[in-house]
Amino acid sequence: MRKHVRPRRLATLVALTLAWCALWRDISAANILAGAVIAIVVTSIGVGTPGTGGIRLRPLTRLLWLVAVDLVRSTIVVAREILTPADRTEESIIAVATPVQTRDHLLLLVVAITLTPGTAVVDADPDTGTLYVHLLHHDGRDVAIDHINALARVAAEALPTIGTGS
Amino acid sequence: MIASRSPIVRLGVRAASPLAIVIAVYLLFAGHNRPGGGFAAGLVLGAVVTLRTLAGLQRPTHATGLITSGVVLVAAIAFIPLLWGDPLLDQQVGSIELPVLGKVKSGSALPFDIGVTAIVMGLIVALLDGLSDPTAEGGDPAPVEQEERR
Amino acid sequence: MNTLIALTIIAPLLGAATGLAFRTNSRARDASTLLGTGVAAAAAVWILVRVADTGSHVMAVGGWNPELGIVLVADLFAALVLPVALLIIFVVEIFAIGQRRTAWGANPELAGPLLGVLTAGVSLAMLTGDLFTLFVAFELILVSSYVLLTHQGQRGQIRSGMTYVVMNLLASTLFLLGLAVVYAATGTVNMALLAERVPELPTGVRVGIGAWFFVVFGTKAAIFPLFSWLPDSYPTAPTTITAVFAGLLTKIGVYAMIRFHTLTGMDDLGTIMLLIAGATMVIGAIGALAQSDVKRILSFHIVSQIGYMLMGLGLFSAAGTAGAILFLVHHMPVKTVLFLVGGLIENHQGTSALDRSGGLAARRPLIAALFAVPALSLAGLPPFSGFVAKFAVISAGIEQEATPIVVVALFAGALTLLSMTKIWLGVFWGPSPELAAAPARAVGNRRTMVAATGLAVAGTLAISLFAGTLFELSQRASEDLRSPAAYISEVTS
Amino acid sequence: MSVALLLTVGGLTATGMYLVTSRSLSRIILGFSLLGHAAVVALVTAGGPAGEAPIAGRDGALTNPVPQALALTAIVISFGLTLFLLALAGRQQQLSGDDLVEDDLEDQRIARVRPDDDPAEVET
Amino acid sequence: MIHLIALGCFAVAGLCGTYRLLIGPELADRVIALDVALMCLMGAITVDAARRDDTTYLILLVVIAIVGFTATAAASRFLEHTPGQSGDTRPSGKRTEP
Amino acid sequence: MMWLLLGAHGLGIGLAAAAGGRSLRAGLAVAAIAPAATAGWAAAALLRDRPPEPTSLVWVDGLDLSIRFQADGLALLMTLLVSGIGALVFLYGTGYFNPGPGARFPASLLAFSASMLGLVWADSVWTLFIFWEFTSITSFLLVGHKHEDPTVRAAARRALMITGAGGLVLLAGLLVLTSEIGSSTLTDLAPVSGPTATLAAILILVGAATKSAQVPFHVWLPGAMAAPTPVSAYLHSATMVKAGVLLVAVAGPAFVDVAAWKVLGLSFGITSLLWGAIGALRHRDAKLVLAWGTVSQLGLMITLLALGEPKATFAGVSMLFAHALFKAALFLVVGEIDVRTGTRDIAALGGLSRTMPVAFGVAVAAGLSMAGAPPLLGFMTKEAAIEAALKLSGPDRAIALGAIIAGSVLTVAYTTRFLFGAFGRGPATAVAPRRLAMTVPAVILAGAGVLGFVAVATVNGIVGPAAAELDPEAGTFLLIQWPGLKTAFVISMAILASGAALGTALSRHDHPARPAPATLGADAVDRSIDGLLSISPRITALVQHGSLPVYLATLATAAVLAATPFATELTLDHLVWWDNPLQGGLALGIVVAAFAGAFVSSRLGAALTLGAVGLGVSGLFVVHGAPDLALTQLLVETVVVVGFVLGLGHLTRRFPPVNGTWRGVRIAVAGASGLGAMIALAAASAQPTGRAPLAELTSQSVEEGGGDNIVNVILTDMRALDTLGEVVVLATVAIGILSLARVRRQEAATRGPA
Amino acid sequence: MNTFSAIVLLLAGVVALLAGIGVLRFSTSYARLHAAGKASPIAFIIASVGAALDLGWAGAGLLGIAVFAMTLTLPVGVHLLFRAVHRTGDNSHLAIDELAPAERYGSQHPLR
Ligand code: NA
Ligand code: NA
Repeated sequence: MRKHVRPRRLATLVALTLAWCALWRDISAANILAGAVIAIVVTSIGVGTPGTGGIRLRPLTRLLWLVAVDLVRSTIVVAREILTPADRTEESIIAVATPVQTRDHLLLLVVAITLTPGTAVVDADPDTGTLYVHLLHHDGRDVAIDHINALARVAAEALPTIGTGS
Repeated sequence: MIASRSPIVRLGVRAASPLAIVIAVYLLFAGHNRPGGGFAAGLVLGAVVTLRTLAGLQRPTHATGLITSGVVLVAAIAFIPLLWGDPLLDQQVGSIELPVLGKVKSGSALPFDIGVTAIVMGLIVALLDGLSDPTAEGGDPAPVEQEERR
Repeated sequence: MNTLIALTIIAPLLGAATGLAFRTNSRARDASTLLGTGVAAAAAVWILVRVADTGSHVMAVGGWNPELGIVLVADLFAALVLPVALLIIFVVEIFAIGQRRTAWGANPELAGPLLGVLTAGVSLAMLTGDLFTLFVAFELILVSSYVLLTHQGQRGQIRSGMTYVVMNLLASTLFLLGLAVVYAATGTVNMALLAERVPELPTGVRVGIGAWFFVVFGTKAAIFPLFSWLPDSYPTAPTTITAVFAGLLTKIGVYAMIRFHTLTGMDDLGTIMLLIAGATMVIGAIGALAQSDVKRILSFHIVSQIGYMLMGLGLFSAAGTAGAILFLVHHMPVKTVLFLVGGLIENHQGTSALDRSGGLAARRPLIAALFAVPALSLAGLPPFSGFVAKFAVISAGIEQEATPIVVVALFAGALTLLSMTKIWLGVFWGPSPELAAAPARAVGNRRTMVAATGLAVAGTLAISLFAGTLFELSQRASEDLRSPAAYISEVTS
Repeated sequence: MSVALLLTVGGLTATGMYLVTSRSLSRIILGFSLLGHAAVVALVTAGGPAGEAPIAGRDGALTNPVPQALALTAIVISFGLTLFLLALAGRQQQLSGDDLVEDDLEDQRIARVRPDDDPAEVET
Repeated sequence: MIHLIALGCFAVAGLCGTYRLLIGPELADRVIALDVALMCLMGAITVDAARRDDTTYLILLVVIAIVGFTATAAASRFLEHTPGQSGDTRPSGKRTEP
Repeated sequence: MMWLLLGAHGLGIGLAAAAGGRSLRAGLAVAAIAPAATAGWAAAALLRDRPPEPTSLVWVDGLDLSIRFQADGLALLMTLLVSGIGALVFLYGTGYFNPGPGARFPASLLAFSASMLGLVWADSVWTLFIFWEFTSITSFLLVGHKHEDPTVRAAARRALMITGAGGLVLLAGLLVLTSEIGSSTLTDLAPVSGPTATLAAILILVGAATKSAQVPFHVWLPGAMAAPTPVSAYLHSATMVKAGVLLVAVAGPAFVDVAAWKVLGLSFGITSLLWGAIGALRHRDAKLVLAWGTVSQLGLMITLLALGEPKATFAGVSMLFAHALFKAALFLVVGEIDVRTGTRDIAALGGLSRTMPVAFGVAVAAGLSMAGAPPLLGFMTKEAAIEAALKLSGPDRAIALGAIIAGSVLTVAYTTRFLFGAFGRGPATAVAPRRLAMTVPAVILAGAGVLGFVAVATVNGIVGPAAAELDPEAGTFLLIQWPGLKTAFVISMAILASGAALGTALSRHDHPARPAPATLGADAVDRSIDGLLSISPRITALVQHGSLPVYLATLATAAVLAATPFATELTLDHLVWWDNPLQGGLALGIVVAAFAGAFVSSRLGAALTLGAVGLGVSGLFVVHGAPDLALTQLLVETVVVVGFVLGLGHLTRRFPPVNGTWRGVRIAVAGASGLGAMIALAAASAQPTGRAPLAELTSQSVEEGGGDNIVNVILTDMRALDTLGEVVVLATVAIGILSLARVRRQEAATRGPA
Repeated sequence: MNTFSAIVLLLAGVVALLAGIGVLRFSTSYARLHAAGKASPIAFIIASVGAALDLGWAGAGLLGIAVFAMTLTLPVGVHLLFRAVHRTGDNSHLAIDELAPAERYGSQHPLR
C-alpha cells in the first residue's frame, strides 16, 4: 500500500512548514528546520488526514478559481436577496449523487458547495457519495446539480487517488 | 443511511487538526516574545480535543496523567533553583550558538509554560469526560470511531 | 531559609501530584501525600524556630525586586500561625486514613491530593507579601475545598456545596474588584508598598478600601451577617473534611484581615469591627443553641469564635491584636479536634444528632475525655488555651475601656458554655438510645482515628501549656504588624 | 480613566449581580461569568489608559502590563471555577432534574418556615 | 477615516448579529448570530490592523479561524441529538419544583 | 510541698480511676490517701505555727497569668477543712456506695478536692479564678453522677450555668479590679475607690454569690442535692460553697472604701440568711432542709464578712470553720438514713433514735452545734456573731442584730424540726444494718464539734491567725466557752427557746401525704434556659434562613455599603469619555448584550449572549492594547460556551419565572453594586499614590526575563508564583470534574443497563 | 496602495453589513444560515486581502493562514447548523425534502 511516493503528504509537510514560518513572520533556516520537524511530528501522530495519494496543482488552482468566482457571485446574490424587499426564496433539500471516491474529495466538495451561492450541504452519505443540499431557490435546481458535479470532477482531479489516475 | 455523526465534521476536524496543533506550538514558543503563551496553547489544544470529541475522532483521554505531569513539571521548575541557592522560581536563561540556526535563546520559562499547557489541556479533557453523560439512553453507543486509513 | 519557605508550598504540591499518580495504590498514595504535608509542616515549625530567633525573612520569588515580582515574607505572624495550620492538616490526614472507607465515599484516593493542594494554598496565603498572590492562594484553598466538599456527589453535599462555592465565589469576585480598586489607587499589589501608599490616600478612598476588604475577608471568615453559608455547608461534608475546614478556612480570612488591616492602618474601622464582632459572637452562639446536631452546633461556634478574633483586631491596640493572634492559634486546633471527636461520635453511634444519641460517656469514656478538653477550651475555661485566648482578648478590651464589647463577649461565653453543655448532656449523658447499637457502616480503623484525635488533643494541651510562650510570640507579632515600618523596610530593601 | 470602561465595569457588575442572586444555577454561573468580565475589565482599567501592546521594542506609549498579567490570571481562575460550577450544575441536574438551588433543609426545620414563606422563592 | 467607516460597518453588523442572538427564535439562529458577531470581530481586527499598520493582533485571527467554530459545532451537535426538543420557543413540558 | 501535694492528688486521680474501674469502693479508698496526707500537713503547719513558703509558677507572663500559692492562716484552715473532710468523705463513700465498679466518681471527687486546694492556696486572683472554674466543672460532673435521670441532668445544667455565668462575671470583676490596682497578688490588694472600684465590687460580689448560693442565685444548690450524699456533704456544704465566702473575705480589704460592697454584701447575706432558713422549714426532704440551711448559714457568713468590722470578720471566719464540721456531719447522717431506710422524707421517717442510736447521737451533737447550743463549737461562734453585732453602731447594729436573731431563731426551728421529724415520735422506720464506714466519719465530725468546745484554745489557734490574715485586729479576738450572763448570752438562750418552740410546732404539721412544696426559682432558671434554647431558633432563623440568593444579596449589599466611603472622594476631573471611540462602541455593545443576557428567558440563548459579551470584552482588550488578554479571553469564551451548551443543554429550555418583589430587590441590589464598583474605581484612580514602574518593567523584562512580551514575562517569571497557583487551581478543578464524572458513571453502572 | 486597501476594507465592511442585515431580515433559519454562512466569511476574506495589501508579507502570511483555516472550518460549522436545523426545526416550508427519509438519529449525548 505504502510503497508509492506520497506527494500529498509532502504537500502537507510543506504547507505546515510554511504556516510555521508565516506564523513567525520570518522565513529563516532555523524556522524552516523547526517547522519541518514540527510538521513531521504532527503529521505522524495520526491527528490529520492520512496524506496518501497525489496532488495536482493545475486542477487545484482551477478549483480555487471556481470557488473564488463563486464567492463573488455568492456575494452579489446574497446582497440582492438581502436588499430586495420581496422574499423570492423557495427552499428545498435535494439529494445529489456525486462521483466522489474519497473522503478528502468530499470535504473539498462541501467547502466549495457551501461557498457557492444559494447552496449548502445539509448532510452527506459518504458510502454512496450522496450529498443532501439545501437550495435557497428551488427553481435553480438543475443548474446547482450541474455545478456540483463540475466541482466534484475538479476536486477529483486535484486530489487523485494513487492507482486510479484522474 | 445517514449516520448520527456527520462525516463532514470528522473530515473537517481531521483536516484542521494539524494546523491547529502547529498554531498551538507556535503560541507556546512565541509567547515569551509575542502574544501567546502556555495558556493560549493549552486552550487551542483543548479546543482541538473538544472538536475531535464532538467528531468522534481519537483524542487524549488521560486527563489525570496530563494534570499530574503538568503539576510536577511546574512544581519542579519552581523548586529546582533552590538546589543551588537561588530563590523559588528563579528563571534560568541560557543561549547557545548553533551552526545553521544561529543564536538560540531559551529559559526555564519555556518548560514552565509547557507544564501550564499540559494542565490546561488536561482540564479540558477532564471537562469533556465530565460532561459526557453516561446515563443518556438510546442511539448507538458510538465508541470513538477509528481513523480510516487508506 | 528560602528552601524552608519554598518547601511549605512545593512539598505538598508534589505530594499531591505523586499521590494522584499513585491513586490505585493506597499505601503509596497515603505515604506520598502524608510526606508532602509532613515535610511542609516540619519546614513550618523550623521556620517558626528560626524567625522567633532571628526575625523575619523575606524571599523575593524569582529574584525580582518587590516592585516587579512577588515576595514571600516569613514574619513572626506568619511563622506562628503556619505551623499550627499545617500540623492540623497533617493530623487530620492521619485521621482520614483511619476513616477512609467511610469518609471518602466514592473517590477515596482524591482526598489526600486535595488536602495537599489545600496545604500549599494555606502556606502561600500565610507567607505571601502580595495581595494578588493572596487572592490566588485563596482560590487554591477554596477550589480544593470546593472539590473536597462535593467530590462524592451526594445530594446533600451538592446542595450545600453549592451554597459554599457560590458564596465564596462571589467573595472572590469582590476580592478581584477590590484588587482593581487598590491597583488604581496605589499602582501596586505588594503589601509592603501598600503599607506605604494606602495611608497616603484620601480618607474616603482609604476607608473604602479597608471596608471593601473587610467585607471580602469577612465573608471568608464568616462574620455577621455574611456567615450564613458556613453552617449550611460544613456539616454535610465528611467529618475529616469539615475538621480541616473548621480549623482552617475561616481563620485564613481572619488571618488576611489581621494582616491587611493592621498593615494598612485601618484603625478607623475599629468601631464597626467591634460592632460586627459583638453581633458575630452572639448570633453565632445563639445559632449554636438552636441546633440539635453536634456538627451544626460546632459549625455555629466557628462563627461565634470568629467574633472574638475580630474583637481583638477591632480594638486596634497591640494587646488586642496579640489577643486575636493567640485566639487564632488556639482556635484552629481546638475546632479541628472538636470536629474529629464529632467524627468519632458519628462513627460510634451512626449519627451526630443529639436526639438520637446518649450515654456515650459510660460506653466510650475516652471519647468523652477527648471531647471534654477542647469543649472546655472552646467555652473558655481554664486551664485550657481557650481561656488564655479569651482572657487576652477581653483584658485588651478592658484596657481599651471597650466595655460594651467586653460585656457581649462574656455573655457569648456563657452561651457557648450552655451549648457545650447541650452536647454533653445530649451525647455523653442520658440513656443510651436503641438506635445507637453498632451502626453497620461504622468501619475504618478506629484505633488510628482515636490516636489521631488523641494526638490533636495533646496538641491543644501543648498549646495550653505553652500559652505563655505563644502569647509572647503573639505580642511580638502584633507589635511587628502594628508598626509596619520594619516590614516595609525588610521587604523593600 | 475612561468612562466607557467604567460603564462597562458597572454594567457587567450590575447584570452579573442580578443573575447571581437568582435561584437558577445556570443563571448564577452566567452571572459569575459576567462578574468575572467586570473584574477583569476593572483590573485593566485600573492600569491606565489604552496604548500600544506591552511588547518591548515597540514605538509609542505601552499600556501597563502588570494589570494585564493579573487580569490574565483572573480570567484563567474564573474560567476554571466556571467549569467547576458547570460540572456541579450537571450533577445537580442529574440528581434533581433541574438546576435550582435548594434551600437548606435543616435551617428550615429549625426556623419552622414553610418554603413558601421564603422571600427568595422564585417559583410561582 | 475610511477605516473608521469600515469599522463602523463591522460594528453595526455585529450589533445586528447580537440582536438576532437575543431574539432567536431557534437556537440555531442564535448560534449563527454569534458566528456573525465573531466574524465581525475578526473583520474589525483586520481593519484595525491595517489602520494601525500593526501585525501584533493578527494571531488572534488565526486562532479564531482555526478553533472558533468549536462552540458552533458543540451547539449544533447538541441540538441535533435532542430531536423534538429544539423548541427554544415552545414552552417546556416539565416544570420542576426546587 | 504544695506542688508535691497537688501532684499526689494528680497521681491519686489516676490511681483512683484505675482502682475504681474494678471497684468504686476501692477507688474511693485509694482517693482518700492524698487528702488525708494533705490534712495532716495542714494540721502540722497550723500546730507548729509555721506557714509554708509561698511558691509560684509562671504560665502566661504577658497576661500576668500564673499559679501563685501561699498557704497563710486562712488557707491552712480551709486546707484542713477541704482535705480533712475530704478524707472522711472518701472513707464514708466506701460505705455509702454499693459494691461495683465506677472509675469516674472517685477520680472526679478527688479532682474536685485538688481544685479546691488550689483555690484556697491561691495568692493571685488569677490562680483563684482558675481553680474556681475547676470547681464548677468538677461539681457539674459530680452533680450529674446519676445522669440517666433527666432531673439530675437538669440540676447539673442549672448548677453549671449559674456558677459558670457567675464565673464570667467574676472574671470581669477581677479584670476591672486588677487593672485598677495594677497587681493581681491577693496579699497586695490595696484599698480602691471610685466608680471603677464600685463596678469591680459589684461584679466580684455577684460572682461570689453565685458560688456561695446566695439569694437569688441559690437555686442551683437544692437541685445539686441530686448528687450522691457524699458529694453534697463535701462540695455543697463544707467546701465549694465556701469559695464565695472566702472570696468575699479576701477581697473585702480592697473594698473597705466602697459603699456598694457593704450594701450589696449585706443584701445578699441577710436575704439568704432569712430566705434560706425559711426554705429549710418548708421542705421535708432532709437533704433539702440541710441544703437550704446551708444557704442560710452562708448568708450569715457573708453578712458578717461584708460588715468589714474586725469582730464580725472574726465571727465569720469562726462560723466558716464550725459550719463545715456540723453541716458535713449532718449530711453524712442523712446519707446514712437514706441508705438504711430508703427515704429522706422527715415526715415519713420516725423513731430513728431507737434504731439508729449512733446516727442519732451524731445528729444531735451536730444539730445542736448548728443551732448554737452549748456546749458545742457552734454555740461559741454564734455567740461571737451576736457579740459582733452588738458591738456595731448606727443602723448597721439594728440591721445585723435583727437579721442574726431572726435567722438564728429559724435555724433552731429547722434543726428542731429535722431532729424531731427523723428521730423522734412515731413508729420506728425499718432500717438496714449499720455500715461502719459511714458511721465513723460522721462521729469524727460531730465529735470535732464537741471537741472544739472543749479544746477551745486549739480552735482559737486555728481561727485567730486565719482571721488575722484578713484584718490584723480580727486576729485578736477569741472564742469563749462561757461568756457569762451578758446580753449576747441572753439573746442566745432566747433564740434557742423560741426556735425550739417554733420547730416543734411546725414539726407537728409535717405529714407524708402533703405534697412536696413548690420549688421556687429553680424552675424559673430552667425555664429561662429552656426559653433561651427555644427562642434561639427564632433568632437564628432571621439570619440563617437557608436561602442562597438571600445570602448573596446580603453580601452584595454589604459590598455596596463598603463602597460608600468612596463616594465622598469622587471627582470627575480625571475622567474622559473614552480612550478612543472604538472603546465607546464596544462598551455600549457589551453593556447592551449583558443586559439582554440578564433578561433573556432562554437558557442557551443566555449562554450564547455570554459568548457575545466575551467577544466584546475581547475586542475591548484589542482596543486597549492587550493582545494576550484578547487571545485568552476568546479561547476561554469558546470553551465556556461549549461547557454551557453540553453541560446544561438537557435542562428545561427556559428559566423558571421570577417572583416580583424579590426581583425588585435584586434589581436594586444589582444596580447599587454596579454603581458602587464604578464609583470605587473612579474615586480610587483620582489621586493615585503610586504607579507601576513601566520603564523598569520593560528593560528588566528583556534583560532579566529574556522576553519581549512583558505580560508573558510577568506571568512566567516575575509573577510565576501566581501562575503556579492558578494552574494548580485548574488541575484541582479538573480533579473535581473527574470525580463527579466518576460518581455519575458508578451510579450508571450500579443502576445496570437500562 | 493605502487608499486602495482602505476601499477594499470598506467593501469588506459593506459585505459584513449585508450579512448582518441578512441575518436580521431573512424569515427562515435556513435563509439566515445562508446569509451568515456566506457573506460574513466573504467579508473577512475581502478584509484580509485589503489588510494584506497594507501589511506586507508578514501580515499576508498570517492573514493567509487565517483565511485558509476559516474556509476549511466555517463550511463545516455551517453544515452542522444546517443539519441541526433540519433535524430539529420546522421543515414544512421546504418545497422538497429528500433528506428526511434517509435520516436516522437517536437522542444520544452529543459527546458520545
Ligand atoms: Na440525647
Ligand atoms: Na417524721
